[in-house]
Amino acid sequence: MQEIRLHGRGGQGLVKASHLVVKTAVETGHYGQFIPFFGVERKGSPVFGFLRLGEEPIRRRTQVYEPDLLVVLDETLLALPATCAGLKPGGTVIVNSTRAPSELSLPPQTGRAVAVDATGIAQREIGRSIPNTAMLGALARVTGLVDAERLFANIAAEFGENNRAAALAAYGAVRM
Amino acid sequence: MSEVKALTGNKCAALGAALCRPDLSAAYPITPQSSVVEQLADMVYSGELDARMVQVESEHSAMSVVQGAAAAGGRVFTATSAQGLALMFEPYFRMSTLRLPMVMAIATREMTSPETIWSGQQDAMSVREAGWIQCFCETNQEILDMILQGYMLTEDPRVLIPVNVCYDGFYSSHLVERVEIPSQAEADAFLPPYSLPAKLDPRTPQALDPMTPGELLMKYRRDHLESMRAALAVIDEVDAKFAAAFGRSYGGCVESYRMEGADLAIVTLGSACGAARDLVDELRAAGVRLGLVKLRFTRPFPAERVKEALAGVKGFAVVDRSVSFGWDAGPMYVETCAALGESLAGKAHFSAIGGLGGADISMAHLRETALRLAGLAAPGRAETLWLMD
Amino acid sequence: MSYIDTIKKLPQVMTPGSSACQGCGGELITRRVMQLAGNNSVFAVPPGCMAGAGVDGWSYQNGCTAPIHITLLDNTASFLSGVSEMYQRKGRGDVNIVAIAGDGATADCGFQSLSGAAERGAKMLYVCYDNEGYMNTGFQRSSTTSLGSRTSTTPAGSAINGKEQNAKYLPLIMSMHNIEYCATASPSHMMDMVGKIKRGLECSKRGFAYLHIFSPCPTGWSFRPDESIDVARRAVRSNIFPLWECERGRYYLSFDNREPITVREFVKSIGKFASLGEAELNALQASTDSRWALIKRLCER
Amino acid sequence: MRHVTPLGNQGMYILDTAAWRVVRPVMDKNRCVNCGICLSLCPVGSIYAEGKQILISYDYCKGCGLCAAECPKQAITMEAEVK
Repeated sequence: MQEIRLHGRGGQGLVKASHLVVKTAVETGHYGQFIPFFGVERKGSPVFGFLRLGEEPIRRRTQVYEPDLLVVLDETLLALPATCAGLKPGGTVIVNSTRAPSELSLPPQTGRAVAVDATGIAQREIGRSIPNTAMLGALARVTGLVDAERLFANIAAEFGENNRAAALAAYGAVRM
Repeated sequence: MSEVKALTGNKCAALGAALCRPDLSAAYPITPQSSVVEQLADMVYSGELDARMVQVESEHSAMSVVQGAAAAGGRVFTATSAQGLALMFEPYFRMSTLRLPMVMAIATREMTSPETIWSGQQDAMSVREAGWIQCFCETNQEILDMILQGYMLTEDPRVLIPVNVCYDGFYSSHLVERVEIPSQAEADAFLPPYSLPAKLDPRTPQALDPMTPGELLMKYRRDHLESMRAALAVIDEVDAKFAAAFGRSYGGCVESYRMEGADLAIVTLGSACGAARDLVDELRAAGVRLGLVKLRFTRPFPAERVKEALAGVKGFAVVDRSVSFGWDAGPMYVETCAALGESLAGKAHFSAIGGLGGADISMAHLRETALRLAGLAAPGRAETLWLMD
Repeated sequence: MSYIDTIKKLPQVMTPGSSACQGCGGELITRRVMQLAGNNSVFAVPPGCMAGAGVDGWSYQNGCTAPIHITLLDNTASFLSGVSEMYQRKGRGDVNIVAIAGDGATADCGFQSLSGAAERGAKMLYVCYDNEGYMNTGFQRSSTTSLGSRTSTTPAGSAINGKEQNAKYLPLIMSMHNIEYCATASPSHMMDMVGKIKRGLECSKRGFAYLHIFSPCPTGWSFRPDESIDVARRAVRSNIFPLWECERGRYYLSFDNREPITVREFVKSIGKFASLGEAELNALQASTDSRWALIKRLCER
Repeated sequence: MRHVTPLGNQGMYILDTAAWRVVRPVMDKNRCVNCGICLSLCPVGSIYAEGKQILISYDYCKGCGLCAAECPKQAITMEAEVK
């Protein structure tokens, strides 16, 4: 089981995107679980959610304290101590940023850092700066735990073809 | 054919209710239950669900509207949380004492004050003397399944007591996971159409609830208590029928997980059972003989089943997501001790309280509980453990 | 057929032996509403004088010949919403869905559920018999108790003399819910009252119908039981209780009171007003006059 | 099925309200014009019609006197109940 924590801001589509990941996992015979941040979500406020993916039924329904993977939809959130708290040694961080991973202030235990300009991709492909679907493309590339094609099809069905294009672009932009 | 989807607990409650072909639903939105109402509205407004939906101005009226419809011979549904449940208490108590069958989902939430909108089971626990059957669900699949089972249970002539299907606010209501949704044909084959006679019908003119003197009232109360007791067996029967139809059994009133040869047990209910299972596996692998007793029904309280499940252990801890004021403990701890009676004497035990107001009951909390239990030297009650930080 | 022939012809639905007080306005109203609605009805009578009188039954016995339920004090309209919805669903919209409730169950703690059902246009006839207080439990004040009334919770004291506030004028509030039908009635004007009950039942097939009926209470208000109808007549003639109706937003005056009597003439012989002084009488007269002026303007074409 | 729900389905609840009466209405049929106003105003429903005739039943009459007070012809008088 892989434990993922997503950090974003209200209005970035974090919850909807996470639902699509679980949907994709379930549709392809895997298991997934997402618990949204239990807050009063307002546009711009920091939000987060807990995503689990695995090959076996996922039983625990708890918050994620020691994520294998962090998905950060807004790089300014890296400044908040809660964002990277508990990252497993050697864990992966995916950040929506125009900068190189080496320029980001990531915790020392970070194993792999991936930066993707999800906002830029979203602006190009969708015409709006909502980075969620582009970040899903990056997530699919990095985890390998979700069937990327199915995920992209689900993105297209839910958000439209231009969002699929955004996800694909981000998928391609991540250098493994 | 059933269909597999990723769904929230709230959506499962709404879909479960829809599969039971209710005549009417009435509900008032409240966090964290709101999406149940929205989902039902979607289905009714799209024509997918042929049911009346009454958009009331309060939970008090929600329960009153469904009460009227049930008295007029309808299958009805509603859902609420916390303050909503508190507001509807008056018609809520009356629903059970009128012996009108129905199913109500409760996305459990902590009671105010302090001001909160988050998870906790204090709402449902506070109304456990209101004459309803109450079951607590661990997974979203269980929520959907228990709504179907709930109608079969509540409409059974031996029971005729309304049923609460409770699940943790946010940790289940908003959690998305894999769920198998039975087809309408499968649901229809399992649950027959509503067939109980209407209490209020000009064709059979009668007074529903005349003024009743104490001696007669006591007969009705005794009957209610007897039906509660009878429900214990019906719950198991319905579970078996459900397993035959859908291949999923939940063990009736109580489920024991790895209790074979267990020295120690964690007793809990609701979503915390999932993490407890993981912990049992973890500690068993480390040589600690721990098991889990999952309380699925709190009303009727399955005293005998709990007693049997805990017969062989040296110690147990009950993890509650609510408190019992005046007992310095969680309510299910108090009731578990009461159920054990004399067999409590040789065991070490304590109450653990966690998950109030949206707080998590984490793996670490459960590990702390189990290790403390393992370390208790003497039988008897140990101090209440607060699962904080 | 004249209204008296109608009453002669229709069988009684309410028990002949109820424990309502001698000369009770509420019993007369309940009897008439039940009779006109008939046995193809579902009645709800919440706690109050009529429930106390036994209309909702005792032990294993019914207090009328039709199905009836003693609703909670505060959920009569919402309970009946559910009953009404079920009867429409069953294709039995011919069944009359009727509430008969006192002013406490209507204007006070029952008001939220009443307002909700009215706003939703729930198909029912809701009748309030307004005896201006909680008469079943010992004559306590309600929001419809009139200014200066002596009740057990607004006694005529040396510091405060009776109720200090004006009555809440519920019928107008109900008509503002844009309901199908709203009317006031008084047993002293029986032809008018019978006509309004019938109209209310008809309108309840299309939406929410509300009747607010003046219900004199010899016991709680302290007057002789044989004066009930006269008290009700004086209430209408003094404009304390104007008679009007409103159907789909159009107001009609039922009794154009061209020669009104004074409030002073209304309160005479009614014990609950015995300690009214000059100032209170003037205040009651003033509020009565302004309400009458408002009603008249609403009814102008 | 057991009688589990509180239901009044075994006959009618009827109180012997005739016992409350200390005065009884007596109708003078020479004055009565059978207009039926008393019938329409009796809270107990104790006044009935037989053909065109308006008559008083004493089975449940509580003796409130409203009929006598409202009779436009003063055809009803309240007389002491003799038991």
